[in-house]
Amino acid sequence: MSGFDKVVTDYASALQGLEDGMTIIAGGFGLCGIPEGLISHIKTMAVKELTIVSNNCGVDGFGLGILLEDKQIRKMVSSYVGENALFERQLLNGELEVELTPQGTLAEKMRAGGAGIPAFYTATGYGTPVGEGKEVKVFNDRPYILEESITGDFAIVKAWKADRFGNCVYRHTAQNFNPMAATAGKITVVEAEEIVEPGEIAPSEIHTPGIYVNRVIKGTFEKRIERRVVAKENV
Amino acid sequence: MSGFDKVVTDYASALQGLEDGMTIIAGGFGLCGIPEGLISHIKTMAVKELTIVSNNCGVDGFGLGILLEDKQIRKMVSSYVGENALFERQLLNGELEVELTPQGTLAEKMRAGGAGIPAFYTATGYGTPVGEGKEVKVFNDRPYILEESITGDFAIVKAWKADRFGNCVYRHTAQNFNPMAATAGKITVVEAEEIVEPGEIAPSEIHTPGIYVNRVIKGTFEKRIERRVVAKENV
Amino acid sequence: MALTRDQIAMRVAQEFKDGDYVNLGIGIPTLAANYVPDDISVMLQSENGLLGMGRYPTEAELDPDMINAGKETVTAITGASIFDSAESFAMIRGGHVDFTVLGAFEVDVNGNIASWMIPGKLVKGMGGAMDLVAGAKNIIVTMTHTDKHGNSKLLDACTLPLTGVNCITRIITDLAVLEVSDGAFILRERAPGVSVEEIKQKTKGKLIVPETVAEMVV
Amino acid sequence: MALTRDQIAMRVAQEFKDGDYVNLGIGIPTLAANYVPDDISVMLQSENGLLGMGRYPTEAELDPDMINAGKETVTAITGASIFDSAESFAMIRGGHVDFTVLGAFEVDVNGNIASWMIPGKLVKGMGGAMDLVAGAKNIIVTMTHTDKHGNSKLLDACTLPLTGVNCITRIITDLAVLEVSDGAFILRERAPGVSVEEIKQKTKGKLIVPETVAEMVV
Repeated sequence: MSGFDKVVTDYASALQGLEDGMTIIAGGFGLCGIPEGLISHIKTMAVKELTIVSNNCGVDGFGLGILLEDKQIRKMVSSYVGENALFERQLLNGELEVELTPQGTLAEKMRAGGAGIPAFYTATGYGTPVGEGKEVKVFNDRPYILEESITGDFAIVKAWKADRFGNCVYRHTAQNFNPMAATAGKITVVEAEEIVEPGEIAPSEIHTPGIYVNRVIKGTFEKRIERRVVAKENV
Repeated sequence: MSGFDKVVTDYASALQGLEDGMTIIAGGFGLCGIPEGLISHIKTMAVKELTIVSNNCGVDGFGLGILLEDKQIRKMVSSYVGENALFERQLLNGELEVELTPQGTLAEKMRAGGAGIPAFYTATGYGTPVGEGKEVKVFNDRPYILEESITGDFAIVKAWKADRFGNCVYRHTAQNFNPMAATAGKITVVEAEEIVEPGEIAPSEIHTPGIYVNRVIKGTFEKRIERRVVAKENV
Repeated sequence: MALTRDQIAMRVAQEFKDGDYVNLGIGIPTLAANYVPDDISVMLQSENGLLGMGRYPTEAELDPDMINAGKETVTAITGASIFDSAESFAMIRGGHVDFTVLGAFEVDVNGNIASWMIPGKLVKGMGGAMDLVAGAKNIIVTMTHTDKHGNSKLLDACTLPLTGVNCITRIITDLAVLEVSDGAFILRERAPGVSVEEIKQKTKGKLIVPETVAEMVV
Repeated sequence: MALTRDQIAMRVAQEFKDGDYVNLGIGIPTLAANYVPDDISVMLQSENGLLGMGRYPTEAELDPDMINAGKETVTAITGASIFDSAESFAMIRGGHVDFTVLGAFEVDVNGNIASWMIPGKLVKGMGGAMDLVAGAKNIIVTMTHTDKHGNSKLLDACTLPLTGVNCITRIITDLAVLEVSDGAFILRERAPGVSVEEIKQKTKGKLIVPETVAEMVV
């Protein structure tokens, strides 16, 4: 099955073809479940004018936040941003554009993009600034707005385990946006904590089937915690 | 967590509230992964004028086919039917109505119904009898048709293992339509091969989270094979 | 006297029924988890993809892959399920979550809510709030009755950009429990020691005061 | 001489590249799996929810929970994945399957296909065929060039209800390999011993015959 062996051993190969002006869909929620090594390599590549579709934009000095340092991001499509000072500054300067999208709509836009559904109706955002300029249609007496799907030139995904065929599982809540991101890239690159042989992940326990994945690379992860909260009392 | 214990011990409780004229969404593909005991009890209940949303309608004497014997089904929403003589006869007599729906559109309609998405665009069926009378919209130079979601008064689902909270896993390709069906019923009833305690299914391996499930019953399954094909040579 | 944050949370927790699936927003709503009556259980949904959210972890349990929607480290209860964000919002948007509790800047008599954006101030985003108010079967807004300048947050029409329309039916403030119905706030309960008169004064939107207004038990 | 069913399948298998994900319809398409060249691998998708479909089971392996889209008992290869029908058709509709091979009653010069319904006969349904022709990147139609009455199945316009429009680009029949492009069939290969003249005669839709037409190698 050599044609299905998707493992690459260096980040340059993992991100080959990524160019200025491209759209990248990134998995992760806050700093949880983010493809740390791929993000670092995008910084090294110094590609510019990127559109990044990701629920958040990291923090100062970590996660997607590091791509702000050399102004590599032109536009963010996110539900919640500005956890870092650099982001705010670039936004206020007009160096950075943000398209705020409700979190569930963002997840569904990625899924729809991967699933060949160009648009769907949702009640989320109707009557709010999010709904402005969007088509409205009433179903069962309730108004809904039409939301279009999202696809990317690249998708960058963080998995717990990936096999050589690209089958992935995610660990705990590091799953978040990763499975949808994986489906929505023209080229989908998975950075995994561990690479295993096909068959080691049971077929029905696979979260992302390998058909969505083009390249797999083993990463090492710092896994920085954004809000470390520990139980006050002994439990 | 007594409020989350969804296990019932008799089929009458499992299907309490099911009445004439209701819509039932049923999991299963052919005879694979069908809630055998729930279907049998629907026959016993003698409810009539049912609309059944299911990819297929069983065979003569097994699966949903048994609900044809006393003409309990008024309408089927399916992608492929007529594997049994009784079905054909009732269809030709006009005793039974069929709404043929492409298989992927059917799966997506159930998922959308459960996910609060009243309608979505798909290229499937455009320019065919399936697209007739449906709204058409062009995205990226390609025409798509608008398909509305489906929900049911009841959903009947076959799981491999279900825990008391209603968390389910499915076995092999008996998964098929069951996870979507589970999300789309006002009342979702799961018939499982085995009932386990909460925690026995790992959180990230759960296919259907218990929030979608109202009642769980332990069933016994014949698992009839529709097309038994065995390898000709020794392998 | 006006309720404390914990007292508001206590009153919120009285709304829950045994077996409810509940999504709690950041702040006062999160505190409600501490006051669920002993004889009932609710299961907490965290919109980043966790159903059955548990307490905060001990040092030993701390796991960067286990966080809640507020990005705090957290644990899962026995019987929890973990899933992706599309599935999480399918639950929310599809109306499978029984209760959503969240804060707000303003609520009006038509059940509109503004909670995410103050023009002129930096906007960080709506996160999952718009999905939650569009999807939950029951939404409870918790907030102080007035802002820090003493202006009512209960209005005839919200002035800030909306989070959702016609979706709020119940409000629990530091002064009162109110229902939103037919273009008015209906005063259902008052905080211990708070007069109907004070609530009238501090409610700018149309207020209906029934003959009897119970005192909250907190 | 016209190709046999197995020879058509052999020719189909020559289209595959190493690493292709392929969905094979019932009949001749399924046979193509037997003729995949030794030096390449393809992975079979079965639309009931299996990626990495294997051979038929032995008696010992027989499992009612393990079937293919034709409802036949089947096995999975090492490294297979199993998922629900929505995910399966997300793959198909989303264009992640590289090749779909399926049969047809008629194909026309605009790439329209009719394969599921003959008016007046009992209609059993389209199953996944409409999704497959709307979604796959490459679709190959396999069929006999003419029906049992000798009528061409390659037409200027399909007469039967359609399965999909403007979606077919390649047809492999018992007589020829044809491309569908710009409102015509382009003859690319002829079966061994079959003359261009015979193909012309048996093709009702507009046919373009290039100067050289290779003979198929099967």
